[in-house]
Amino acid sequence: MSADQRTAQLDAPLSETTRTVTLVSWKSAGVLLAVTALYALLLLAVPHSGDTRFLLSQRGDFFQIPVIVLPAAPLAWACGAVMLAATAFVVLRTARGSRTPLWVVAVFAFAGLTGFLAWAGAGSPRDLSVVGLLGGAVLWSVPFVYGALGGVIGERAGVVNIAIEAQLLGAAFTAGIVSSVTDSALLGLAAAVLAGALVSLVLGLFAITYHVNQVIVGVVLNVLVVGLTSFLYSQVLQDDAATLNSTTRFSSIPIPVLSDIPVLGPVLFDQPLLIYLMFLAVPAVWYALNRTRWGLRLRAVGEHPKAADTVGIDVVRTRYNAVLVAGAVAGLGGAFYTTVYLSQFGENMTGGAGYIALAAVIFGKWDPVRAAFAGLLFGFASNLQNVLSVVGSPVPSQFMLMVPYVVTLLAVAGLVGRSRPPAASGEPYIKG
Amino acid sequence: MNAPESSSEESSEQEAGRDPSTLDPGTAEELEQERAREATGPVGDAAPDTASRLAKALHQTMSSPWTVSVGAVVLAIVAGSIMIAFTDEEVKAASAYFFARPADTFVALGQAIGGAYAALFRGSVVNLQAPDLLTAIRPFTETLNYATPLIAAGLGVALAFRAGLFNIGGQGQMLVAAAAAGWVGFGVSGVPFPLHLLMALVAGIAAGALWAGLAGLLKARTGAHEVIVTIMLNYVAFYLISYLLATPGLLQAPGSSNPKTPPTAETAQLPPLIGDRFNLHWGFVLALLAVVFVWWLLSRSSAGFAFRAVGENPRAARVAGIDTGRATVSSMLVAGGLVGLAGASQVLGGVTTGFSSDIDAGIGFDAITVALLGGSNPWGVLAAGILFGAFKAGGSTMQASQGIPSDIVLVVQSLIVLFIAAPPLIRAIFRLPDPNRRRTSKKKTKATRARKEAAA
Amino acid sequence: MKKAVRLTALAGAAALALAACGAAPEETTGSGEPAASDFTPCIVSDQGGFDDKSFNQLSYEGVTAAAEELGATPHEVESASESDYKGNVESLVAEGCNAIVTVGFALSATTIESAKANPDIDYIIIDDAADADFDGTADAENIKPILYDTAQGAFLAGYLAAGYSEAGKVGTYGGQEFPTVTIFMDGFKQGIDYYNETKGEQVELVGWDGKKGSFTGSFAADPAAKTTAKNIIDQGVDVLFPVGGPIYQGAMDAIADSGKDVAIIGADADFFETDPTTQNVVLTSVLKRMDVSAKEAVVASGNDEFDPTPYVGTLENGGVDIAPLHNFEDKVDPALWEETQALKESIIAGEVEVESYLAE
Amino acid sequence: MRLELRGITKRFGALVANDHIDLVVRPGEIHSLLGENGAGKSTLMNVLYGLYQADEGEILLDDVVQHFSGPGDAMGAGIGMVHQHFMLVPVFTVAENVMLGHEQTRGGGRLDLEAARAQVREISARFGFHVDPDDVVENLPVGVQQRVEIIKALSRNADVLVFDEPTAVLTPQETDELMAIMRQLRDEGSAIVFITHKLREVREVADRITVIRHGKVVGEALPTASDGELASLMVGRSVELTVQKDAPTLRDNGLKVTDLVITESTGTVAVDGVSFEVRGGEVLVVAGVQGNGQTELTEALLGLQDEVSGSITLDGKELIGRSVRGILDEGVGFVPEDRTYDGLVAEFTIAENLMLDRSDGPPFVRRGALQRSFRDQFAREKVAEFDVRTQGITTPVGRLSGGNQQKVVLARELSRDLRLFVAAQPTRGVDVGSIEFIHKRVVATRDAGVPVVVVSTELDEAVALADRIMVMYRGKVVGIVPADTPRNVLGLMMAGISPQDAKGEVA
Repeated sequence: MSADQRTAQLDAPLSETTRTVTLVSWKSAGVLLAVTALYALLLLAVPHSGDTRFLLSQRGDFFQIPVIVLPAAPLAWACGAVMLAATAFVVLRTARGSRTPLWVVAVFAFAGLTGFLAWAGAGSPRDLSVVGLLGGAVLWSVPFVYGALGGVIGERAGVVNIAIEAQLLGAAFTAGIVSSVTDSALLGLAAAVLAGALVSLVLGLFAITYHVNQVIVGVVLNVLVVGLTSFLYSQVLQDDAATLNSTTRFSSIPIPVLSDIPVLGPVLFDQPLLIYLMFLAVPAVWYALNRTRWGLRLRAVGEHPKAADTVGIDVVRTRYNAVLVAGAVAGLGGAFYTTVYLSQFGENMTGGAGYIALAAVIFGKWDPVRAAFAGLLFGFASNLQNVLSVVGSPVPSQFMLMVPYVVTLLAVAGLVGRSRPPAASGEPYIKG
Repeated sequence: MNAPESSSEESSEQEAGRDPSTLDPGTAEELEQERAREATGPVGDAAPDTASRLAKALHQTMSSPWTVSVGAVVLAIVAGSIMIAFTDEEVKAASAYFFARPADTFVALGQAIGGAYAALFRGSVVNLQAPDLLTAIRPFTETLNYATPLIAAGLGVALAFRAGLFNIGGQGQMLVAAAAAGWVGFGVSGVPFPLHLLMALVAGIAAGALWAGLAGLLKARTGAHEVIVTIMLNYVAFYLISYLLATPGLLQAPGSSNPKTPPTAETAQLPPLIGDRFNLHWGFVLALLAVVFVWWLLSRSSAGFAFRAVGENPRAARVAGIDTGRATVSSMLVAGGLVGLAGASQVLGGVTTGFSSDIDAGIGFDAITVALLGGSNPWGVLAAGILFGAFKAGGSTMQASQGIPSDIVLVVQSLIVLFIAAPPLIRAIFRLPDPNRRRTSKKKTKATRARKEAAA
Repeated sequence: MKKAVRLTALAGAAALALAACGAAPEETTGSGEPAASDFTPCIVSDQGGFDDKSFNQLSYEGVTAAAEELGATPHEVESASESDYKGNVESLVAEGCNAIVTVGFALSATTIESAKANPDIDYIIIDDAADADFDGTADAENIKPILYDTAQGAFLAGYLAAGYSEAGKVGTYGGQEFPTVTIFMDGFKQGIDYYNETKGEQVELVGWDGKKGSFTGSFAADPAAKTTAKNIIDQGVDVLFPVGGPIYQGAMDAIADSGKDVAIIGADADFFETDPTTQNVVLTSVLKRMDVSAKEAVVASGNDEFDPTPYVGTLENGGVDIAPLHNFEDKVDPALWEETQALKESIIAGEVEVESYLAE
Repeated sequence: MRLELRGITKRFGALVANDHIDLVVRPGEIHSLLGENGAGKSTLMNVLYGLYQADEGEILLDDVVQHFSGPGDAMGAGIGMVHQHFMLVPVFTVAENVMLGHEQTRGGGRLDLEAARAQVREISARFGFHVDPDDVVENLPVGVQQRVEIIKALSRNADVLVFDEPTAVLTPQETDELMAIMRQLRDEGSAIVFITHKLREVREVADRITVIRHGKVVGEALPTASDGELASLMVGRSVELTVQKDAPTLRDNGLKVTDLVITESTGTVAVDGVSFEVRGGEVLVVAGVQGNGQTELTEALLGLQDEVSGSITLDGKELIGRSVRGILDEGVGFVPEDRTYDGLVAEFTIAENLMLDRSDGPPFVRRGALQRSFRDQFAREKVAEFDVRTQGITTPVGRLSGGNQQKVVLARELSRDLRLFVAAQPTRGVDVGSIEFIHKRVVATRDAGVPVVVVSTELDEAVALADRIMVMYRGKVVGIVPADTPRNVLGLMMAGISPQDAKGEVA
């Protein structure tokens, strides 16, 4: 009996495969419905009349677009209608047993946002600068995106990186000093990378070598770095702020032609090096994780470390490697504070950005591209408050500031659906 | 991401003196070990001769978690000393000519570090320079005063740990608790003393419980990870309180536009415990009662049994008919209530003159370190809370008399926790013996996985 | 990796060793001046800390200067949160302080309590009336409140800014919405309104409408400070008045990034003097001379001349003022500057009224 | 390549897992390593594979002493291993799993997946594996996953192949398949180590047999040796595999399952339209290869599954939709498949574990407080009754051996008034002595008139315990047959062939 014949026999029962059905959850429909209801309630309870002035170009742009003035109330209600339609669509689909496609959520979010902006800016004499809104969102998202990339890399290798906050802050501090002393933003950036990696090294030492619970190490590291940087700030930087704490920053490099595109040009193509680097880093991390040997081994170690060990992959070394790279990437995000955005370091200046980055990791389902978009979303939400306060928003600023956190709560509670973290994430690997 | 099983398990290790061998029936080599274990007799058997018994006792002492805790504190204080030396002007000056006259540097070092720790002692235990006895013991009452919210909040975190949950939400829970207790404390009038106080306490505890319970509910219902949820709820609470404080008619003191509440009514204040001269108030007694309550809950009650079962092995708990979702929610409710007690004690005893949005004073996060240092055991939390209270009380004196920045205390505290979380590191540094010479943590990995699956 | 760690440690040690090769100083036997005074001035900050580039820092400088003049050694404590206030003030009492400066409204209650318990100690509170019972006086006799009607200075700055602005739009924003912050913004707005009234112009103010406005949420040079500034600049202003410690640094960065010609107005200290990097941007500064008044009060206490009468800084007594134009002298129409100076006299004379919660 | 182990000794603390083991495996030979669970076979192979370092002794390949500091070294030297628990990354494709650890890359560090696919296809074709390189491993049946493991080893040009308990998860037919593959590999010149405790397989495929017990080599044998000889070598005494029991006395009440469908959260239908009935006083053994829905079925009986439709009635009462607590209160006793995960809290004491399922009311709890003296007295009684070998009732249960742990679970579950007893794999990983004890208790429960459902993957156990045998395949019931059904028929049924066809095929 040849091998082929034997398998042919075996194939008969095997072909009768296990049945599967699609399970759908009503969670996303419920969340959309709730948001729509809240939105309608807002419009009814606090009606706003007048026009909203959308400004689509900046002074000095190549293409000047006149300010678009739209009547707020009709626009807001129209957006509400779109939201309702999207919700109805999702409800129908769920009833039919199919999952909610992402684009519906995107349409829903866009409509909701536009409507909200129209409502918030109604009657204000100020222009609502769309470029400022989006450009600011990109800037604000820089630490979130880099931090989230660092989080994704660490967690895909099985190490939960709660220390993103510590990496950002440590890197911001180091980049600040180095770029101040050397007058070179580039050297500052390099120092930030090292600082992020250094924090990671401590994380690795405790989490990988000593098998300490990774969440605890992360939380404690965050406190430790706040303490250390504040200590050094008050003891060292303050004494000679002119030399030690006045950083050299990257300046914007407009990309010819592209930066002249209306709206998107100034938002995407008139930015400092670090932001262009971010545009590259997101696909690069994706590529590295999914298409290279480094990424394959890293993911193997995060999913099934023992299997990796049995094919000769050094789990501990791979994890250290991943965590160091994660810290370095997060370090780039930290450099944003002192080499791009501001020209001095301030105590605890990251203000919890690391935790938002962590939320972006989960929101993005441990995928670098999704996580980066989640970071962008949070950047947008953070910036929205600032823009609206100048325009004169009717919503108290504290509630606007709450938005990213509430969005994250909704997200982890089911808006994005159940997601599966890397199987060995958070587990120390003990040989044998 | 996973709940911090290490703490809870370590504490139970310490309670049970367990030999953490593995017990996966699936892999053959473990059966091999078991077999040998049965052959060689139980691990607990003491050898008959005195010498080895002594050696064993010594080994047990040296490898006990307490030794590791002490080692961690010592190490962290050494690190603090380095930072103090770094800060001190005299040391800086003397070290510039270290090789010319090294003695100067050492004298300066001794003075700086000695002075700092003397100030720490003077500010936290007893002031020997004081004119009278009452003033002399005042620092220790200050320590207890600072320890009060730390103990209560530490218990909240510890209880959650034991139920397998990592409650990072102390900040938010304290804030909403303080807001609720404060609102009752100054907003309600005409209610006589003990009743008003009771109402305010209940309001605070309930608010903390609900805020934490929300995290528990989300975890139980949707599987949302409590670490993320509690962190997010911290921010939500902070901005919510900020809004309430900035809005006239809500929490803001009437006639003022500062984001600050009116003072707590006399009838709602926790009375001084040992006289008006001291800040120590009855909140400390409440914290002690909370310690006893948590001890009873965890080791004597059926609810605590369920919490611990869910914390150690949620799958087994579920199979045994324990409603893990309910245990998650109710353990978070109790944990939040304890943290709420901390928040209430802040505004009813600690800061009765009106408060603002930083009334949590970082205690929500310090509570994590207190719980870890205390091994998630109520009595350990009491001791750790008093230690950290001493750090706070003494830190102020260190600053006032020696000009030592308070950031050092923050660093020392976090180092303590880092070191405590890594017993092997401490053992390596102090060359202590290892109580678990065999492979230890595989079981943990398994338990973690089980927990993850149960959560999913 | 271990090797690398060792190398780093080695390099660090070598650097230390090199630095430690200096020559030892001669033994000095009592030639140094001993503490000339047994007077101990002390200061406790609010959560901002002594490096807040604002009232904590200026008050601290005042105390240090006073201590120097008195030959005393000051003690200072920074507060990390409000639950520290009580303990910190008590630590200072235990350290034997004779005068304690407390900074900010947040410390008001603690100061009153401590002052009542320690009648022998002189208390000086900055930016608060220490008047919890609203009877118009400080609640203890040994507290000296120091307050500033900065609306007067800001009024002048508003007038100047309105006249200076070519865009016809000026902006302001604050750190947090505290009365000590909004009093600047109120005065600034009144100054602009006064300018519009007298000149028949329509200069707009972005960021404060008398009730609501833009705030960064903290008194730190954090990203929010810059974003807020940037958003206001995006509205087309060419003068910006950031109120609240180091948040102006965000404005500086935002101006640099915008590439536009935007001037800033300093608050508290004369930025031209305290931060040389601002010299080409700072139009003027609204001065709030906390260093001077804190120093004077402490020195008075040290010389047993403590006077608990509240001090309210105004244009009249010089506690509040507007800084010189420095580099902007060429850019500002001399006539405008003269008008501003004349306006100052009118305010002192009571001919022009500036409204604020401190105005009589 | 000739493999030789000389005097291999491996200790874990005080215990010696391998005690001076010598072993020679020649090319073109299948050398079977026979031993009971826990005899030290896996430790030895982990030493060989570089996962553990031996304390004494040496490994030689073609008479050259080897030093393996990790699996990478062992693989490099030409040793391949097919692990008992597959060492495959579930979310990776077959090609990714095969290339992992020795990836080829193209320009820019890009993985050369095409080369890996080609290699998978090539090996797959050579042995008739029918494995698609782009399938994601977690979606593959276990039999195919095992072939991926073999491809992994072969893709590294292994000359020495170790199969560690490879048949545990296979149907008898798949086992035959594997045997054929092993022979083919042997004929191509590989040296094969076949680790097992199943006598029949050894005699079928091995060229030589080495028996180890308690970490020592206790003898060598040829495939011609009888089952009895091998068994007594392996266990050290003669073993009685049959269970003494009388004919069942059936009662009217019992468990009735009708058209049960269980869907997992992934959407997989684990149990698909299962109906059966168990009456008081009989044992129904659910047989089948692991992973065919038995686990989910037992979990559904206890209310542990969320997506369940159909009906489960116990003495006429519907159980679906009730909480675990409610079902326990109906008198269901449950021994979970994996006692470490589901049955015990390792950190808790024996006494605490014995009250784990009754922590909410009398007699263990009154007014919210634990009744500790009652608990301790109860625990002492049960420890004595179930012969749990322990220092005392305050010993954490994690310190007990597998057999004693299982006795604790049994003691707990059998100490309530039961109306249904469900035991999943009750003797897995349990020593021989405890197996006998557990079997006796199961039969005693049946004789007390309780309906008993036992899940077993061991045909021997199924036949020994059962009054009737229900075979499951892919979530469906293949058939319910009497316990005296011929083993080869049962084997075919486990591969999904209906009883009629199976009988026909056997005949």
